[in-house]
Amino acid sequence: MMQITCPHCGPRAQAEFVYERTVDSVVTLDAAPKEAMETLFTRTNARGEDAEIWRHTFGCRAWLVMTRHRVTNDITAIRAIGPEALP
Amino acid sequence: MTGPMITFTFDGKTYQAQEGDTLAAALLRSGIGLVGRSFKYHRPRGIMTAGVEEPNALVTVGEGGRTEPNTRATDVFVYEGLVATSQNRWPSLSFDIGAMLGLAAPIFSAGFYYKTFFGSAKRWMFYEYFIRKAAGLGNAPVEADPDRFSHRSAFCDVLVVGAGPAGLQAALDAAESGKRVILAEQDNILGPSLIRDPQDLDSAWIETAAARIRAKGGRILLRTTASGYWEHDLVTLSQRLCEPGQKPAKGIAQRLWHVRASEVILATGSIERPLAFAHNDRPGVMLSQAVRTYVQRYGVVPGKRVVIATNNDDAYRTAHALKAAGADIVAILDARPSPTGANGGFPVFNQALPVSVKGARHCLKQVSADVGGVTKVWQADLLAVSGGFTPTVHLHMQAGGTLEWDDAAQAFVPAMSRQNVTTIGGAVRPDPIFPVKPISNPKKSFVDFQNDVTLADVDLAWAEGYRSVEHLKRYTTLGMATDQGKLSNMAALGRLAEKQGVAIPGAGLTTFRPPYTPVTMGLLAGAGAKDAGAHVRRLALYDVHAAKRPIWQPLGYWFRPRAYPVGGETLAQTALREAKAVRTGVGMTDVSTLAKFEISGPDSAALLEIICATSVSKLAVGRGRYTFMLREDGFVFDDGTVWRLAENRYLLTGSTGGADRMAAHISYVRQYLCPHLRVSAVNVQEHYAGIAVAGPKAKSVMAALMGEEPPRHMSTVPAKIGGADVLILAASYSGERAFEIYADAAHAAAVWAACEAEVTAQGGCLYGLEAMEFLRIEKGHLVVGGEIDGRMTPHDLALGKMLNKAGGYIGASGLSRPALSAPNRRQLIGLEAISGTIAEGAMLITEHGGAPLGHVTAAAFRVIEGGSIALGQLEGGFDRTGEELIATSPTRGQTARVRVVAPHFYDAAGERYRD
Amino acid sequence: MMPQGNVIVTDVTITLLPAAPLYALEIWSHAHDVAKRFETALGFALPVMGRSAGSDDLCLIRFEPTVWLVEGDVGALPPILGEDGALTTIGGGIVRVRLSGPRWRALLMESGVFDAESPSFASGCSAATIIDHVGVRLHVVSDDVCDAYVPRSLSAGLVHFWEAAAGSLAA
Amino acid sequence: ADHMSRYSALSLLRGALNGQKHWQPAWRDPEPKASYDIIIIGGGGHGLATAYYLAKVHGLRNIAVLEKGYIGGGNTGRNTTIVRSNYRQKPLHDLFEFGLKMWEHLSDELNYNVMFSPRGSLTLGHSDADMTVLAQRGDAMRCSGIDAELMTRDQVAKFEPLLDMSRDARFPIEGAMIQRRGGTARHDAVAWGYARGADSLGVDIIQKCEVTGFVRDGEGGAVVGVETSRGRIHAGRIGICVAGHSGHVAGLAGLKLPIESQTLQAMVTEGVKPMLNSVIQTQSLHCYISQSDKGGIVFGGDPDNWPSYAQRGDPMVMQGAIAQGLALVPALSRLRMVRTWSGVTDMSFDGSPIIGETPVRNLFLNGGWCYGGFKATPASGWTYAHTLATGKPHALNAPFSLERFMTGATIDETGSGALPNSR
Ligand SMILES: Cc1cc2nc3c(=O)[nH]c(=O)nc-3n(C[C@H](O)[C@H](O)[C@H](O)COP(=O)(O)OP(=O)(O)OC[C@H]3O[C@@H](n4cnc5c(N)ncnc54)[C@H](O)[C@@H]3O)c2cc1C
Ligand SMILES: NC(=O)c1ccc[n+]([C@@H]2O[C@H](COP(=O)([O-])OP(=O)(O)OC[C@H]3O[C@@H](n4cnc5c(N)ncnc54)[C@H](O)[C@@H]3O)[C@@H](O)[C@H]2O)c1
Ligand SMILES: Cc1cc2nc3c(=O)[nH]c(=O)nc-3n(C[C@H](O)[C@H](O)[C@H](O)COP(=O)(O)O)c2cc1C
Ligand SMILES: [Zn+2]
Repeated sequence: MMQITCPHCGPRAQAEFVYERTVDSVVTLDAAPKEAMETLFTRTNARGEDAEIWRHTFGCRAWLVMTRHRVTNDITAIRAIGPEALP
Repeated sequence: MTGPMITFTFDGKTYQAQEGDTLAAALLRSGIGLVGRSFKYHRPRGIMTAGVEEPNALVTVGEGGRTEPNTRATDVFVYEGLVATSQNRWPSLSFDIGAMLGLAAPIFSAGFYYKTFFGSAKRWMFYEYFIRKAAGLGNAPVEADPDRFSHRSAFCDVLVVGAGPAGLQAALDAAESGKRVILAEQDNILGPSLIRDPQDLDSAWIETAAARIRAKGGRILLRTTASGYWEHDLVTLSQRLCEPGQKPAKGIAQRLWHVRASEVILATGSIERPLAFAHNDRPGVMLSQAVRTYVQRYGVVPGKRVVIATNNDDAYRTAHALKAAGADIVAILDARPSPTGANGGFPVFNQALPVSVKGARHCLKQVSADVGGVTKVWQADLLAVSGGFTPTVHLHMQAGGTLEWDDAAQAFVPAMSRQNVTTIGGAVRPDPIFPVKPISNPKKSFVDFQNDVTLADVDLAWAEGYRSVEHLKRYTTLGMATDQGKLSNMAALGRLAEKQGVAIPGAGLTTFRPPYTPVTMGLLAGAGAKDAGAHVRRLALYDVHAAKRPIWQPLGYWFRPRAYPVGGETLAQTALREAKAVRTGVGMTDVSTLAKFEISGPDSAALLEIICATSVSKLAVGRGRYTFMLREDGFVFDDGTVWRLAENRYLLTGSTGGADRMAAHISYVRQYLCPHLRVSAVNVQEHYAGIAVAGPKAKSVMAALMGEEPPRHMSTVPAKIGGADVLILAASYSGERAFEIYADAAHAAAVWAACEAEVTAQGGCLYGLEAMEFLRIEKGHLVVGGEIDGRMTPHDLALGKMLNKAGGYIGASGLSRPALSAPNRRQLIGLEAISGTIAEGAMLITEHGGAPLGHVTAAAFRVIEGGSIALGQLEGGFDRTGEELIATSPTRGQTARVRVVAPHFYDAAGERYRD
Repeated sequence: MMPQGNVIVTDVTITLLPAAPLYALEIWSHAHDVAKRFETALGFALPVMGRSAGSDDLCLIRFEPTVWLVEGDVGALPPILGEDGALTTIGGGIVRVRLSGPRWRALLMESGVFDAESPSFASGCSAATIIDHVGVRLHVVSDDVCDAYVPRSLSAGLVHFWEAAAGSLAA
Repeated sequence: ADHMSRYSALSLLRGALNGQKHWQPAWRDPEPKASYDIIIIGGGGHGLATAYYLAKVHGLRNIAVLEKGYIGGGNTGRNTTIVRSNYRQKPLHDLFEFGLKMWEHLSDELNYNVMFSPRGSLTLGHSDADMTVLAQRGDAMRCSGIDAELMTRDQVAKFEPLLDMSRDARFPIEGAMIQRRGGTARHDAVAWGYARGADSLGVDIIQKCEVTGFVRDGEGGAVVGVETSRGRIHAGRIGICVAGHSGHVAGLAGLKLPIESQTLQAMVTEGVKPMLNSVIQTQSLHCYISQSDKGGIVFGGDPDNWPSYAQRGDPMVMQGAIAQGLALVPALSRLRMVRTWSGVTDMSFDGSPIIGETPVRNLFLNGGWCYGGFKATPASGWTYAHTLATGKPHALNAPFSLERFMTGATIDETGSGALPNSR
């Protein structure tokens, strides 16, 4: 169980978070059909660092993007996503 | 050390132990040498160690649901009434038929089972039956566990594992510098090694140190083993609150700590190694430090005539301790070439290695050694061995660390750490030793005692090509027993390296994995063992329903009333009665669990048109509409209704089972994909309790409740019922004129009561999910998990016409893939039985033995006329109306001849919704 | 039988608070302007993440970046929000459970993953977390009292768990 | 290469008499050649079986299996060994049933006892709804000639007496579906048996040989070889067969796959005398339990639901699976977990495998087995060998093409859609 530093809540146990998908697999609303399906159905699936989308589902419910190494679990960057919020 | 005496039993006989004894100490005190039988050859085994590394002395402790098989006698402290039983023997420990297997040992070499027992699978199962009976060790309990287990989290600045001198000092230093400290020690006392070797440090120091740690707010946990090192410095500690088999004082037998530490200090010391020689597994061969522990800590002297075999200085301390306790040291076999000055007046032989021992089942009699090429023999009842020290690096390695080779100690010590962990004390500075190579008969020289792996097995694996250390492990089962190779791995590695012609580090290591010592499954399960970790989700109106004793139906984690039987009715009878009431009069049911989202803000419609595949924006205030949602891959994943409550406020409903999935989906779309939208999407599933009132009389019930004309079909109004504010949605799932009443769940009981009174007054009744199924199937309404099974497109479900022409909804791209509009897809159809009763889930075939063209998604009976009907999915189904098929369920022996019809059996035109 | 004169120390007392109207206040645009309007109108600032603010009449607890949980009289809020946010009633879905007594922090560590024992989790602090598989929101009312906001459907299960755990905290 | 001595009871006796002196290495340890007709990347069960059938069925001899570590050290060596063919979707049950039939004779075929033990694959139902789903699955199987039976509560209670049959259990047991021909096998033996068989037919099994790149015939052209930690090796056709590392290895050829690698854990208890008769699975929960021949209770659950190549599991996920298992079999409570480990699984985006061509000429893919490919080992090897030898899919693996994701012809057993942790 990792410890993830939520940009809103600070360091929290991974049990509070849910993984969504990688940043490179976000199908934007304006994507053309073929591009959309390629995005949805293929993954770099890096054996190293990748940018992932997680949600602090059982905490502040906000979404975040974190760069994590899939072997060491080192989290090198983490940022908030979503509507602008007050501090 | 003298405490009060307590009694325990071993194999039915009563013995005395001194308070503070481990079971092993108590058995030795009582002169018991034979404690168990080995896994494969059933060889007699005694007590070899005084710690968690014990491979041999495994017994079953406790009775009934508290029975703990395979308990190390060295790792259970005797309590009054402890019941211990030996294992893996029949009929008795001293006369064990299974020991005959030992005679056939030459056949049962490593991996023998891969090379024989050929023939059919059934034939293997015949042999396997006997193999399985012979394998295993203790017997598992058959009762449920009467005790509870707790999971507790803790956070600290410094976690120190091991309360030896190194760990105690580190914990003290950290506590005194103002840090939050946790100190965990697997033993039941602090500084056990200091009790074993009192000359090292004043034992009063232990108490002072502990008191100072506690005074600074530090937490000291005894009988607590750090068993797993996980990601980001999370360490799990298993704490025993009572001994194996013992009844806990407060109902909790053990506690599992999840400790997140900023820094972890491992002061886990080292484990002494045995030596390899013939019959080195016999009772009476013990580790040197263990012998010393029994003498110094427990006041038990495990032998009177003792030979000591060593390759280092530490064993001389054992000689002194034994001598002081009155034992006779007949020889010290020191592998080193010449005296080291530790001699202490004992009969020391240099260049001396034990070659074999002899003894009876329960004791040792004779030790033979090679002394500089000459064989010498001693009569002795105890052989204490020390082959050096293996640092306890398990946790360091679990944390992703690396090791380096310490040549002087012939041991691996911690090198790099991947996490925030350091190892200190004996685990980084093991005593130097003199490396020795075994010279004994490899077939009788054990490396893995519990799994009966000998040097010869290592040699055989090598010869057969199982040469990587991992293949060696798996082919011979070395290191796979309950001790996980704590004693065996180094000996085997040495042998393997020799074969490979490399130094030990070149041979590689197997992976260290949690747990450090075995952990009780009930402890890992925690409170979840009772409810599978899944609390029941209880309806807001639970009490109201429970009072009526309905038949409950699980749905996800919810339980909902399935039917309300009266007077001994069966489920089927009840459901039919309830459904008829709805068709002919009025019924009411609880629909609280439906997914519900309140969406407000100027961009509400924009958000909804992304989530829903139907058009929403033209919905007038006060009106509602059926809708469905697609996954990104274009398949339908949920359906429901959408209502415009106010200019900028909507309510979206969906299925119960899909509620959590939908909540995540909406959040993703709103927060991630569309952060710019001016909208608030709030999950109000649990805020609103919902009551559906349905039937031809529903309107008059509602009129009575509201005191005004109820809204027309697919309209919504706020109202007051039973004194509470409610929202009324005129929607129907049953096919009758119907209303859903939503009320604040905290006040819903009053609303329910008012509704029930009126429904009853108008001759209606409650109905449950089973009746609801009948009604909706007959009407041809869909259900998520049935017709909507995650593999159907809107077209397959005949919903294509409702798709938002403007596009822009999620799933449009996926839906455009060719296979989603291929001919002959499975499509929604209705079925009516020509003969027989249609089974839900049955396969649809054209002839017996034919391949299924589809299946029955839901089956029911026509509510009023009777007759078996169903909904289904059928290849090219839209074009098959009128065809006759067979609905077959071979698993239930149920077959019906059916006709394909349109998927609505009741009021296809929707006349009944009109006022 | 307890000998005379002994004090029975209950580690934690678990009380269900009466149902109360609760609201989700969400701001979707011009958050800083709304915050200013809010402070001007009500005399205190919208609380930051992890904190609560207000009085017995109107208390806002912040668990989410854009959403505040509001307890009390919300009459003043709609004009402050204007077109920049909305209030949604959610109270029916939440059961408020009061944990009081010296060991409420220890109780929250049972099958929990959040550091409720941290001294910085003090009066006026809030946090959402998961306890025994249930999403729970916590609000520290005082040194001796913490309120938990629990999903209604799971409240019976969680309270049952807490009652059992409270009895053996010291084990 | 006939260095292989046959295994039999007699050969064991001979070993007992001659001090185990006559045994030969089960496989050679050859140096890689400069070039092979076919190279298989990955020495797991699937790769080794593929090589075996290429040699045995298609008569090819110039084949190498390249394994970065030790053979069988991937998911083959760390799985819960459940073998069954009880899938609902036809392409799946046809493929797995083909494999199951091969399991029934595999020990003889390989002259290596893989200990396939058809003790029954039991799937518990916890509600009438579960029982209907199970019946539907069983009916689909039966219509394809595959065995499946429903069991009543009483039958289940008799069959597995330690299950908690109480009515007030959190997940009461209402019945079960059983596939009696399902069971378990000895994981390592499968890799070793295929390796020994392939080696004896001349296949080079090259361990400690990691593929680090592809040699292309021009930019974006066909693959003509691989770069490895032991040098460049040329090949006519190349088959990727690396399970959890599919994404990584395909990435070396510039491909992105509909696969995400996740950790799946397993654990085993200390050995006890026989207590469980079958392989216990459940329709509503996420754990599966069986007892190994050594007596350990082998436990598995759902994957850790996020990408990982770490081969280390999450304790909370493991505890969750154990809680479920104990809710079903309370008598497991006082056993002790002796080891927990994990594998890197290749989670595909419809939950079904991929066996076939890739967009790169001469490069083939076998992957996406998620947590269920062990049971397919013989069938996977057979069909992949066919595909590699002929350049075309076998009828059984034709539906499992890589294009299916773009065309929409996905094979979605659970109907949960496009992401491994789909909503
Ligand atoms: C915990 C767990 C439980 C499971 N339980 C079951 C079950 O009960 N039943 C079931 O049917 N399935 C189960 N599975 C799935 C099953 O184990 C796999 O699907 C199957 O074993 C895969 O076999 P394979 O040969 O394709 O892969 P593997 O055995 O993983 O072999 C792939 C090999 O490729 C090697 N490799 C990787 N990269 C390279 C490279 N660049 N160069 C050279 N070699 C490389 C790896 O080292 C590895 O040895 C389980 C999996 C796990 C992890
Ligand atoms: N001859 C000797 O080896 C010897 C004897 C006594 C003391 N010493 C000196 O003392 C030092 C050794 O002291 P130390 O403190 O490093 O070792 P130690 O052996 O005194 O203490 C290690 C402690 O860690 C505990 N432990 C191990 N793994 C654990 C786990 N996973 N969870 C909980 N507890 C665990 C053990 O029960 C033990 O009490 C050395 O520096 C040595 O010079 C040496
Ligand atoms: C079916 C099965 C049963 C196992 N039984 C045991 C066992 O009894 N004892 C043991 O130590 N390991 C056992 N293991 C686990 C292995 O020791 C090892 O952890 C696993 O193969 C993964 O390899 P790794 O830990 O080296 O990464 C078993 C593994 C499997 C797949
Ligand atoms: Zn957060």
